[in-house]
Amino acid sequence: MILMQLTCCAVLFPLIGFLFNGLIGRKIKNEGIVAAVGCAAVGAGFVVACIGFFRMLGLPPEQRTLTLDLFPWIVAGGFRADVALQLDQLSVVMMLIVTGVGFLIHVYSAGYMHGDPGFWRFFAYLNLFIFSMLTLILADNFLLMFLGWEGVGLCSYLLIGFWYDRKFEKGTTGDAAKKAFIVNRIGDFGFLTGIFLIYVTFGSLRFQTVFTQAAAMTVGTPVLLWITLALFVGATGKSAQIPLFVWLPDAMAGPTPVSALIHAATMVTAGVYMVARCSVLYALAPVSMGVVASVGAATALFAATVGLVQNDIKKVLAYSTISQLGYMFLALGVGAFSAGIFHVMTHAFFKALLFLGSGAVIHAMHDEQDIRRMGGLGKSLPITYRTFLVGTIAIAGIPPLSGFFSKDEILWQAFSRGSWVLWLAGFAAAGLTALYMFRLVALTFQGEPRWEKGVHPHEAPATMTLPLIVLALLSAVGGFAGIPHSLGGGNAFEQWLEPVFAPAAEKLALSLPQVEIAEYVLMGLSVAVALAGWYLARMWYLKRKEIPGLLVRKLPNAYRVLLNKYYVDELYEGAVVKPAVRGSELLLWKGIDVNVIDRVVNGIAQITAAAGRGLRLTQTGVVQSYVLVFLAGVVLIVGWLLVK
Amino acid sequence: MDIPLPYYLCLSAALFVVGVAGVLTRRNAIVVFMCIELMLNSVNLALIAFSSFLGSITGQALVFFAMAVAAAEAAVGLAIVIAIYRNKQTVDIDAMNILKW
Amino acid sequence: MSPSMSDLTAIAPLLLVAGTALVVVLVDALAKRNRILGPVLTLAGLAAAMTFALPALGDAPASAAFGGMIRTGGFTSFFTLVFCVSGLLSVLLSMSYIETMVPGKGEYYALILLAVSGMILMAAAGDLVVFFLGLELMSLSFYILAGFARGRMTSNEAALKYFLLGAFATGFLLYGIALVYGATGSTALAGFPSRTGGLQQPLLLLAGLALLMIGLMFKVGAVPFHMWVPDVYEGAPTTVSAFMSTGGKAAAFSGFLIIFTPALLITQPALRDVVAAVAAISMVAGNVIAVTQTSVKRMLAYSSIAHAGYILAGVVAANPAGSNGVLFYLMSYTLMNAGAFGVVSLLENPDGSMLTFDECAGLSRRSPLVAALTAVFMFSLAGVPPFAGFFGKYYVFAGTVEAGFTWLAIVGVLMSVVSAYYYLRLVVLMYFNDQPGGQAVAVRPFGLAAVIVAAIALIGFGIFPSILLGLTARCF
Amino acid sequence: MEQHILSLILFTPLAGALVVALLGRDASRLIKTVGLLFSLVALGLSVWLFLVFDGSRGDMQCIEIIPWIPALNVSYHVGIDGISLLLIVLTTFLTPIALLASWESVTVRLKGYVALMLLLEAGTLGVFMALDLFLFYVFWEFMLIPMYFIIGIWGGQERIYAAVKFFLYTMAGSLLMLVAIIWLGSYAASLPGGAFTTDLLRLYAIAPGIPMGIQIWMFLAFTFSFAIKVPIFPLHTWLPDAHVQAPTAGSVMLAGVLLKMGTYGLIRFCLPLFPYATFRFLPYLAGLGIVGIIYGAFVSMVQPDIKKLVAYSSVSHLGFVVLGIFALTEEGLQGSVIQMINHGLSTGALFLLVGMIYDRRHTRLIKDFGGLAKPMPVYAAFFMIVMLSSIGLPGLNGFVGEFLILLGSFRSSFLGSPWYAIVASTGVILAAVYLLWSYQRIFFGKTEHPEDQALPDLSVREIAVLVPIVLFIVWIGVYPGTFLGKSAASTKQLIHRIEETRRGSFAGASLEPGHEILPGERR
Amino acid sequence: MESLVFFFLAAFAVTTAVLMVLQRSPLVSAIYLIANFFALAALYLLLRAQLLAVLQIVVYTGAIMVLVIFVIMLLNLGDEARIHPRIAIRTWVTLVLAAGFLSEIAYVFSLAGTPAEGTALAGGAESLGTVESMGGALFGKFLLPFEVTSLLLLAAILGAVVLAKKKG
Repeated sequence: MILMQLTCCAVLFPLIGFLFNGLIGRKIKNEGIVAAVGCAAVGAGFVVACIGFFRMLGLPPEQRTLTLDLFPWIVAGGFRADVALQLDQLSVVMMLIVTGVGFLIHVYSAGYMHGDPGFWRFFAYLNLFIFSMLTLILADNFLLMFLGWEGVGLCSYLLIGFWYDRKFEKGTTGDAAKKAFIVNRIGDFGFLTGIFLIYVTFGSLRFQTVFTQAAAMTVGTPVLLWITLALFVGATGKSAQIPLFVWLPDAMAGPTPVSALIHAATMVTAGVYMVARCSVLYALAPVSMGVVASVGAATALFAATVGLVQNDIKKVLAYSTISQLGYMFLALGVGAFSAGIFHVMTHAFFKALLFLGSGAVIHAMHDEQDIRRMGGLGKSLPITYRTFLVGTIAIAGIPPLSGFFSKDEILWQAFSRGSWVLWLAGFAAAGLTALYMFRLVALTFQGEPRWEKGVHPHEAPATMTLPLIVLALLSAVGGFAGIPHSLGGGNAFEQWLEPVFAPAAEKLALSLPQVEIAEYVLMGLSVAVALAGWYLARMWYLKRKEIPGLLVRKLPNAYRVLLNKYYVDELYEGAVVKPAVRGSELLLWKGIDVNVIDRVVNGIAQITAAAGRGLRLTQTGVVQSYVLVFLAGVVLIVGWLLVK
Repeated sequence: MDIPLPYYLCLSAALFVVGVAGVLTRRNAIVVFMCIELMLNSVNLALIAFSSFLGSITGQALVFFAMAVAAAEAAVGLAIVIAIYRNKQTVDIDAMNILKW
Repeated sequence: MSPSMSDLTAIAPLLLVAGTALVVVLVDALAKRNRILGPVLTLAGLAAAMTFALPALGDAPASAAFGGMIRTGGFTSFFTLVFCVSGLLSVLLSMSYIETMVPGKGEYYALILLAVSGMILMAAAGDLVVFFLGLELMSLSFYILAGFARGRMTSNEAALKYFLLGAFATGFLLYGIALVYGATGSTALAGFPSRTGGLQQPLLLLAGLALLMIGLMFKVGAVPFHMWVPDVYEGAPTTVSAFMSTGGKAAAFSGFLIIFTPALLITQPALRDVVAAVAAISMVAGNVIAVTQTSVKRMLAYSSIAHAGYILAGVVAANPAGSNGVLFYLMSYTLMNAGAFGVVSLLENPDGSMLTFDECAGLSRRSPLVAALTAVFMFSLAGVPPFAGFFGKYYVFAGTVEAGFTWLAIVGVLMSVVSAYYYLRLVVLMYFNDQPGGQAVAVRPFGLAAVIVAAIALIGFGIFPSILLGLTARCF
Repeated sequence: MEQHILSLILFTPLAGALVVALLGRDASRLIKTVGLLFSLVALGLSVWLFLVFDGSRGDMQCIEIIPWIPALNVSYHVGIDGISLLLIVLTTFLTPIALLASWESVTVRLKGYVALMLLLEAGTLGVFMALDLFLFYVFWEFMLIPMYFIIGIWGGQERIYAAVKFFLYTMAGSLLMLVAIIWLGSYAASLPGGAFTTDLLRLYAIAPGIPMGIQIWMFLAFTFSFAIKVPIFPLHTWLPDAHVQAPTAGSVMLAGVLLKMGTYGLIRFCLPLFPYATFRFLPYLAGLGIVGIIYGAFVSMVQPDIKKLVAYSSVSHLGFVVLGIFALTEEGLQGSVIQMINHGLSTGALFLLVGMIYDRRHTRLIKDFGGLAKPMPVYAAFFMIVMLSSIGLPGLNGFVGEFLILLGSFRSSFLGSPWYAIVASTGVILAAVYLLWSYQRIFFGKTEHPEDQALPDLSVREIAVLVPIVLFIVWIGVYPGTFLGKSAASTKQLIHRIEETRRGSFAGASLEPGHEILPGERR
Repeated sequence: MESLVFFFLAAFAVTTAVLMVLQRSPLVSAIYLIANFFALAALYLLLRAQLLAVLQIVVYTGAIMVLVIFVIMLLNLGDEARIHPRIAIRTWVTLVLAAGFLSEIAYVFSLAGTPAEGTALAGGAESLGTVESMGGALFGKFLLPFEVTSLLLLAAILGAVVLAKKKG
């Protein structure tokens, strides 16, 4: 039907934009055309997504899954994977987020990247990213999804390393980009293994086939455990969960719009999407569910603690992202798939907003990112400040902004379906979130200016502020899509997604959510803890600024551990990277290759030559020694013959 | 009483081996050549012995040819020795070792 | 008994070659000044002999002449062809080369012709007596040819060493003939050696065969009877080395084939094992020692020892593939080794010093043609397709494997790798080394022509080996 | 004409070499043009071949048999199936590119160079076409000669060592194969009513009946030869030397085509001729393939020289191919076939790229570069695409091959364990590590070396060399069906045959192990 | 009687041969060799090979050995130098090898006489070695070899001429 053709076009537009900007963008000296093409390609996608959404609304829920087979991709032996698209409720939500937020960020970038020599390149990459992301979420089979999955990783790589000649922390942006790609690849290794297992188990990679077959299986089938765990490894890589989160903080080396789009709003949620997509499989593997939930909760708490002490505006947001992603997995792990996706959406709004806001700050401060050298920017950047504040409140989970609804849903589900431990972790993380986010606001926008002389912060141009405003609006009201029953809402969002997760829900034997007293209690607790965080932040960073210093002195070790992100990078460096490099060089290359194998090979040649040198000495030049050898030969041969 | 064939043959073998030993121990090229002549002669003895004991003329004819060969070899060999002597003033074969290894 | 006409036609090539030798001697004596007449006559004589040999190539069944002294037929003709080719190439190479050492020597060409006569006699022999005489005629000529550059110490020394060792080996060969004669009562090769008459003493026969074989192994230069080869090939005038290492070796192998026939070797497995062992040791020793040589000529000498080993492997096979392989190998070996020595003769210093590897450095710059030809010979010697050398090896090893001597084939191929190293070393220096300078290439149109012909033939036989294989198959 | 199309393709470069050889030494432009023209004609012919080839048939097509050496029962017997077809097209595709790549960098002895390149092409084509083991061997060895000269004359500092090592290494292996070929021929002769033959199709019929004890040795001899060529760890050490020293075009041909001869040989000969030995050894070979994947990647990672890095990466990539072959599944085999093509394209292109920068800077050490993305953005872009293809990014060609190989080995009942595939998958990570790291060091960062700052970007000729490769990189990545479809039937047939053999229903497969005869004992 | 003659001749031949080898003067060696050849000629007679016995004297002793002595005197060759101690090892090896070879051959020969033919001369042996018989053979059956010897001698002549000629 026409909608799928349109969807197909929506996928292709960014690709065309990429090709256009990538191939001839350099020749076009006009930023306007480049930006227009780039934005239009995404904007068109958003329009299609909207059309799709509304058309879908008009269909009965069971007919809302649409597919379009384009052409066979890889066919070999019994294996077949097509290039085919599938649009269903889940995809369309993701598509809306990706194209919508993406469009805003494109617009923002036109201002942010103004004057950059790589302007065309930036838009090309962004478009390629949107293309890959759309492929990821619209794929109708695992392999095509993997294509998008890798594609977004590539774009992430390209964009992190966009300013390839800049330094970043201890290394360069290139280091960060490489790290992102490689860590993602480790995850992909898991994903790929999962794909193999799926193919071996189900004989197909099509979602519909796989999930239909899986639905007929019993809970606890071992192979499903392995499949889901393998897939989850992929998800931890892409969505920066323990233990593969290390790349995301470094990914902040990229331009800020990139951080907003890729490393906050869209790509990093691909893992969430993937797990949600495979909800049936997970539902059949309770152990995996537990793993997902635990990892999510741990990551949420862990990243939040690290976020507390970071001084780089983007780093704080990065850890916050990791933390929020942890929430999403927590939700998935307890079976609250739609809550997870809901958080994906609200998070996309407010985290994009926060990043873009931070971008505006960085822009204003001429690439200064250290919040210790900011302060009091609220006056110079009123729009940025206000929108940023909206985002902060949203992420802190203070009602009625969007973050409250999604986060609260997750915490409640964690408590009711998971365990109180999971809830407690999420609860603590929620408090920490509020604390570090308001710390950020306090240090950046409030208090006294601490920047150096000669810096004159100024508000960003309209291309940048407009998206901020739009996103602030969305952050504010986005949550209303999913007002829980307990608050009198119908949880429209959950209902919308309900058919997608129905098979999983069936397996998990989930009943319809019941309104309980406990829910209100927990809701109150989480609001309270958020407010407490806000209060603490105000206390420590605006009123009594000596307290943080005091804490640092009191708990120097704890502080150092947090500041250095639990030394995970150092651990990986020391335990994996260094030994691998040294081992490869000294043991494998110079050891085995050069000193063993080649020495054996050359040794054979040398032995031959040495034998030759020795044997040629028998040729003394004296006739009689020749005769002697002759005679010896005769005696030997005749003797041997006679003995025989 | 006839002498049995093995007697002749063993004599021939003895002479042959003496010739061989001579070739190996003497250093004068001409003497070495003479030792080779002794070897050939010992073979001739064996051939004639076989010929006579088998009643076949072939052996003796072969000895005839062997003699011709020996004569020709003598001519050539001595010519070579003379050529060397002209260049090197010696016929000591241990001195002939430019070509080696 | 007076020879009939058919007897004479049977030995027509021999008569032509020997007759030409006499004519050359006479011409040399009468027309002292004319330096070109001798070689031209020689070439004509050899060519004529070849044409007379050609018609008989297809005759499979060997017929006898001179009361069984001579065998005619494909085998003889094929070898006659090989000898004439070897002779022709050597004569072409020698023209103006030999002048640089000994001016105006018609005897040289006469001796080559006499040596060819000897070779033909060996291949055509129907009786050990004839074989012995042919062998001696050839050897004698070789002794003289080796010492032909009598002003050079190296040549003298080569001649003396060759002579003493050759005469010594003759002693063993003759002893072998004597013992075989004693055991079988005859020297005729027809029905050899399983016939009545003689003492019928198996050990006597075995010892005789062993000594006979040792004599032949000496002539082919197989280890441990090879010691003369490097010194003689190095010391002799290069064109003579070319001749000795090709025609001489081929003649000795013709002896192997007519005496140690497959039938004999199969009934004497011990003997066959000895040949196999000698073949293996020859391959190993020849190739391994050749690796360390610095003189090209000496390298070729050691390599010829190794090739003797390869060809012996064909003898060991004792089956049609092996025997045909020997024939094919000999023809291709004649072409490539004559070519290789020919190239050396073109590159050598006129002062008689040995051509070292280093002197070949950068040859491809100085003389691309000669370098390219050398490369062809080297690759062919190394046994790389599509040159004829490869097919020889292939055929020989095919026979060996078929006969169950797979280990010998494996030794052979491994040693081929070693050989490739030193053959390639020359190519490396010629092509990969850009040093300018070095010896200028002598301008000898005849010599160059010989080398070119050899190279073309190698490639031709390489791509269309059937030309030769069709002939060899009908030789037995 | 259509029935002689293979010969036409085969002899076009030969004729080209001949024509080039006849041209004057100084007419360099003419020489280059003529050489390129002939290689393009061969390309055109092979495209035609590609079009007329019937991909639905798994047997040999376009067969030509002309008796060649009747005495040895050897014929000029050529023919192709889908597997050879792809490799032939790859060869004819890469040759003009290689010629064009060296358009300016080769100035000395140009005539010989062009002629040798064409000879190399012909030799390689012959290897892929030959259906007679003898003919195959002739081409196999013959192609050593031009490659040897190309490395030795136009190579780098250590070219002599590299050329000789290359030659001897390969020859050592192939000569053992020669013995095995002969053995097979005589085995055929020893069968009732048989005759000495090296005809592949006839040997296919009888080879599975070879007793196990012998089959093992045959298999080892063949595999040893091919393993050197591939190269399979630990027989790979000639490769870095040869690659580093060879001129760019030589490396392109070496990596692009010549290495494939090894894997092709495994598919064409080892599997169908010695199925039982294959079953016996496949865990080890697959294991070696995996070792190669990981080992090659690790060693590649620490190479200071870009070319050496790419060379070792070949070890890693070819490891995948080997694994895919010995998975003995259709997916794995198809993956291996397409991966051979992929490797030819991407590694060939990498060598081209390395050559281009070497032409500019006369160094290949990574540490001598930095920040090249700024002065040479087009170059950086091409390098990026090719690198990503090599890494195996979905959507580009490398992924298709690696995925199928891993999938095939994952579900291979012959390997019997998914762990082969899982361990091999780590190679996917490692490829990213070493390539990205080197990319970062070369292209990212500040342009610190003064020489780098004014480097000219790619010329039109250089772009023209790379664009076709990139097109195919994307084509295969997006729509591999064009190529997979051609080889599908052939691989299917091969795997089917092997599975039949395992089930014991294949004719001649009933000889029990232990019932062994040696060639000498036959009579 | 005949055996007595045989043993005497055999002893004489061996003795002269050994003496020839042991001598350090080439001239004396040559004399011993000539003596040896005489003994051999006598043995030939014992074997009824009359023509060859004569030829042995005429060709070998009369021609070849005279030539040898002539050359020795022409070159005025003195005694051989003492054998170098290093090479003395070679002598011992020589002796061992020679003894080995002798025992091998002797072992073979010792078996050769067992059949009837080995104990007595063949019936026609008396007339076998006469000039008539030999002439018949050489110009009959062995005509070709006989003619070939002429080539052999031609080669020898050429060689002698080429090699021994003074430089110039």
